[in-house]
Amino acid sequence: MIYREAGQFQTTYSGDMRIFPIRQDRIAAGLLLGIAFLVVPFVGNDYWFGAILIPFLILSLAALGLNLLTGYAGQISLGSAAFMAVGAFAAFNLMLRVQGLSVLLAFAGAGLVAAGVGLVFGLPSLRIKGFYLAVTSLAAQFSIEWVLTRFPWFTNHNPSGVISAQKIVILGLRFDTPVRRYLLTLAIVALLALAAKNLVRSRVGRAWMAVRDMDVAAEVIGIPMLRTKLTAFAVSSFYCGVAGALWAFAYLGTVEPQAFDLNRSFQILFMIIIGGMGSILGSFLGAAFIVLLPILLNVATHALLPASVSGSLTSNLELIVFGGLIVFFLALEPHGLARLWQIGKEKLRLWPFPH
Amino acid sequence: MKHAATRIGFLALLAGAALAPRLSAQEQFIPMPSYRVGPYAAGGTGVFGGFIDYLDMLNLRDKGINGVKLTWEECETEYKNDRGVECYERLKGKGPTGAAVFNFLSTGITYAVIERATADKIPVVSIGYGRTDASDGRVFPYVFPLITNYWSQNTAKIRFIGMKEGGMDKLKGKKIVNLHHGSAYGKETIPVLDLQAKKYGFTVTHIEVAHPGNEQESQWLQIRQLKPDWVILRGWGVMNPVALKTAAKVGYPRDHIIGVWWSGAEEDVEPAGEAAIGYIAAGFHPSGTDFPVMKEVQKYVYSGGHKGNLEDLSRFGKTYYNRGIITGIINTEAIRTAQAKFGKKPLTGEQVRWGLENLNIDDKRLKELGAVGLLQPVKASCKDHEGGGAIKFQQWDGKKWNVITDWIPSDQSIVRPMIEESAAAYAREKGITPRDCSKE
Amino acid sequence: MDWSFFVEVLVGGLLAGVMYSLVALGFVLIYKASGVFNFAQGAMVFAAALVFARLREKGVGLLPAALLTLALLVAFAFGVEKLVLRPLVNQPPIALFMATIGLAFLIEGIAQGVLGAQVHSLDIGVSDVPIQVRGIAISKFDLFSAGVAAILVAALALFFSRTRTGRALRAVADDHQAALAVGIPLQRIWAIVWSVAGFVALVAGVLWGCRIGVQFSLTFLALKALPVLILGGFESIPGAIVGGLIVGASEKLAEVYLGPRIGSGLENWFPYVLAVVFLLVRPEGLFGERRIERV
Amino acid sequence: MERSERIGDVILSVEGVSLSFGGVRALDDVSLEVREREICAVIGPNGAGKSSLLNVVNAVYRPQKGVVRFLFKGVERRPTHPQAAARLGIARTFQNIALFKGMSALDNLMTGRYLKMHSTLLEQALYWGRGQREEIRHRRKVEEVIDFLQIEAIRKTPVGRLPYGLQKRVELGRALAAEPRLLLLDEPMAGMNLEEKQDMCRFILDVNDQFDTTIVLIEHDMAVVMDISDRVAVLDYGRKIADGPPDDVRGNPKVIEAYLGVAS
Repeated sequence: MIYREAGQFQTTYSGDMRIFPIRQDRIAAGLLLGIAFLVVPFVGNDYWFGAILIPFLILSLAALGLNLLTGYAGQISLGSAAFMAVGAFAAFNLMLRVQGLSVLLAFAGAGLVAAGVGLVFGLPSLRIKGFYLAVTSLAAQFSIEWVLTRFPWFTNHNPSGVISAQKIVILGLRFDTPVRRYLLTLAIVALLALAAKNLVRSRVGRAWMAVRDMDVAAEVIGIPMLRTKLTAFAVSSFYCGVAGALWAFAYLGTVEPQAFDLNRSFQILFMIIIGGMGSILGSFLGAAFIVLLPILLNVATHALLPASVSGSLTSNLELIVFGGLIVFFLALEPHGLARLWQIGKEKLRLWPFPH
Repeated sequence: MKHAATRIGFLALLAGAALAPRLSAQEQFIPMPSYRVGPYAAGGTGVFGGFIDYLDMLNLRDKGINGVKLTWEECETEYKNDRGVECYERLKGKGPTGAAVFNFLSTGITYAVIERATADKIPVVSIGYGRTDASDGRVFPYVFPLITNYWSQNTAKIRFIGMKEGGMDKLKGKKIVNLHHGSAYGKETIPVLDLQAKKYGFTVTHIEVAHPGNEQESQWLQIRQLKPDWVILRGWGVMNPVALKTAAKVGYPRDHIIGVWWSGAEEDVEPAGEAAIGYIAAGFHPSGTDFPVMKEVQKYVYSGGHKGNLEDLSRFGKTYYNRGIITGIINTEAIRTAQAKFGKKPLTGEQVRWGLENLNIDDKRLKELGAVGLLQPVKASCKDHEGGGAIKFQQWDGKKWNVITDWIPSDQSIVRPMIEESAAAYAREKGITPRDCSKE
Repeated sequence: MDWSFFVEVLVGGLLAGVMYSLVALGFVLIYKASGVFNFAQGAMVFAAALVFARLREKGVGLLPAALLTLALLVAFAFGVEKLVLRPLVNQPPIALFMATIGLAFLIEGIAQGVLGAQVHSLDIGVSDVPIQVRGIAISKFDLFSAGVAAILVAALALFFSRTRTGRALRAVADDHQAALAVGIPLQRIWAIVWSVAGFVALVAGVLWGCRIGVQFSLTFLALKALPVLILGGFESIPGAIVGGLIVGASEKLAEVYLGPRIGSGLENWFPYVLAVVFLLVRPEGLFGERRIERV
Repeated sequence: MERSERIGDVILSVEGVSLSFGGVRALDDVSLEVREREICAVIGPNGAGKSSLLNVVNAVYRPQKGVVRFLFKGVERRPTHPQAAARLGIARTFQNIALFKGMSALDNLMTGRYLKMHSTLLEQALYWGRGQREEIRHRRKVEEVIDFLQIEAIRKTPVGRLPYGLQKRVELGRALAAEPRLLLLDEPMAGMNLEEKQDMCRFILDVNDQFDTTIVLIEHDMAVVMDISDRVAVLDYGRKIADGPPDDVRGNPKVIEAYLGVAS
């Protein structure tokens, strides 16, 4: 199918304001979702669901959350993992302490709790700007991690400070197989991604970008600084919180606060930088790059190198190649994979005529 | 730097590399979810080096176990839970009969795979780490924290201190500081210590060191103020040498610092240099090369042009390496036991599980294995997945570890009830009905 | 309250702070000249220390080992400029930041791949025994490190004010055109800055290596440098020093006097909370220059 | 002639405003009255305090002395914050363009309507029912502005990529999208070529009589100022030295000495 928008005219604003104004894009997106929901469950296996797709989707969600805050609202954060932790432990405790609470409600609750915490740590953003703002998120990162290990109440007094998530049962349907957990995760992530897309193309999204691009002008237009920034922090934390809950419930089953340490926060930040700041698609591309590439490299080295090659060497080779690829892709397109994809599409649109 | 040279050679060799050989029917696959990069690489390379070399030795010496060749594949976990789970899922199906048994050398990953492994019917062995209450085999049929767990170790340690003081009754009124890593692992022994403090009437102060612990000025100044009789060092990675150095700085006697076995490797003391001399650490196995089994490995794996898994031969016989050797012994003995019941063929994880549960390495068997003194007798059962529990204590003299005690048994009268209580709680949380071992 | 103990904690903290500053300096240098937050600084400290330690084990003398390592770092700096910075010139700083992350992976992989993952001990002949000053024990090694840090800062100050290159570097910090006017190509300057940062990394790596052993955890030192930078401001060398002292002292005092009350192990986050409070009062950091928003 | 009849009562009165940064005096006891539907130009040499005056008017700067009062429909307001000023219906453009570089021209204009939109976060997240209807309704409004300014072709272009003249036009559009009562233009024609200037003049005049918008503009180009503005105020070193119809000001000796003299 060739990629052409020739002959497609938008006759209504609602038509022009769709997420995918171009027909081919709509079809492609539809196909992708169709495959993800209807085909993958039948062709995939436990390894793919349990070890690749679920973590990929969850981290994409977290990256999406951070992208709303950093990519759209321009507020840098190095503490996304802490809010995942809040989500995970909130969901666990909600399930534990509220009798007969539905898992989905627990997830939503987890998101809201995380949003609340996010609000608090967002407050300094009114005064502290730019890279210095990172410090507040670092404070969040370390203090939250500390609090969760410090007070046994959060882990229901587990001697090793680990929580093991409750079973996922929705309307009597048990989500105990990898494929079911995959479908649940996919559904949640797809919905939240759609919501994110809607937010960034409406009033609040424009307000975020305005604050990001030129805060004085935004203020003169009448956009309230604090409220807009705090909304960004809350929504972003909500996404991270839900992601954290899924990490505990749909993926690992057991988590400790250390599972959400600074490295995780950085990992998520890398995702949005590599994927593309201020791009929903970029969050997913970035997650794919950061999560899947190392695994791919690990598989590749074991398949390619003879068994005689020492394990230490292969492991370090993976690191080296990974680092090299990061630099390479940035040199290729500093604005991230999403931009690369966009440019590719524009080229395709004009093809075969260069101008 | 010869190794450097060869390594650089390999770096270049990546492109034109051959494909790995396929697996054939008479092979038993053992997955190797190792970590060879990152802050804990020293431990990962050492233990998995010994593990792999032992299997290699069995293959070369007696064609595997009863003619069943042992095969393995490594998978880099980077000591991260999610990477570990990925490795588990990737390797669990490999080989003609699937993965026989998993060893992750990581408490976090072990926790993360318990439910998966139980569902997949693949045993998970965690020697000296992992989920303590999994020692209750009735609730955790597929998890084996063999030889000894953290709580057992801790009771043995208090006994050792009692010995030093001249009797457990002498512990009354003594002051002990528990300097622990600020992680789930670090906090795990707090309850068992508090319990013993009550029982023996000593006071215990828990002081946390924030990860990674490369600065402990304040903690040790506090300790100097407290003037404790003993300091238990529950360290992790870089925290250990720093603790010893800082102890020296504030002038706390090293021979009154007692480390856990994750603070008791050469890597933990050598960086501290002088400051580490006299420091005592617990261990469920000694270091050193003067055991027949080590000679065997040396003979078959590191001679005749055959290259073992270690890049740096100086690590042969070091603590981590020996821990790998005994990991190899435990795993392969379990497979051997299982073969006796299910036949001399590649076995499924479920069959190996039976082997682990009925594992019985007595003194006679230890002699045959040439591991007397390296490994304590281990006898697991449906009820008890620990099967050992005794500790040896060794002291660092600046060059090497010297064993200064015989096997000191743990105090199961304290540990077992805690384990059963904790396991029962887990069973309730998960809706598991514990097995009735009389029916096994 | 026991004052001599308080003083001891304070001094210990200040000396620890100097050690943090050593790491922070490397960040400041590169940020000053190229506006890049160099995530790879921690990895550079690790790699430098590892190379140095391995050379020492091979029996190479102190100075030769240092010089060899330095040569390697300089070569590395020029390589980085050519392969990483040049393609990304005039790109958003976040992209450069990410590139340095890729760099960090590269360095860690190569260092561990070529030199192995074992822990190495390092000894430069300065023992870490306490000496008594009015009944207060102070580590000889810490004093030595403090001295080295002082010399280093002085040297850098001279380098920046006296030498032509140094002045050019300052010019770059202000604006790139000016630098061109001075007549030194930007590329060269960046390569030089990275070399200097490499040198600082070597000093920090050796001193820390003696303290905690040469091992991967040296890369974590970057974390300790972060609050120092945020307090001191990314562009200021004196800022890095003062910031280090504040962080070191405050976290130690907090751990000793707050820890027992609200729970120990708060060292990790206390500096950041402090930094937040501080920034609320002075958003541009301790030494960062105040920017007036023109409309 | 009927222009003068259109001009209504005073809606903005700046009274004895003084403003200084540190030691530097930007405004010194400046008073100015602007009447409804008036086009009032503020001129003066560089650094005379023109931009500062605008920033005081929409409360970006707080003056040390004096007050700024708005009298819309007889009700008096004294905004203390730019947002408050915006809510009163004051919009402005900036001397050096302050567009939202990352967004398309269309989104910049849509952002201009921020205060006019009210759907909740949830409605926007769902983009369904009220949320969507609101977006479409305001899109329609914005499209009117787009047609008015003849920038249909660049609707979806990221403003960063647009040429200078068009960026100025989009910024004007963003201000107009807010349907302001009072429009503050800071050098709307700076750096434009002749025909761009002519277009801009036409837009300003059209805005004034199609939407009855009161306009205060800062401009250097005398010719332009003289033929579009109803009244001209002259600042020099932060002080107002003249205020009146263009012709009077042109004749004012103080102005000639302080400003035009320098210019010619």
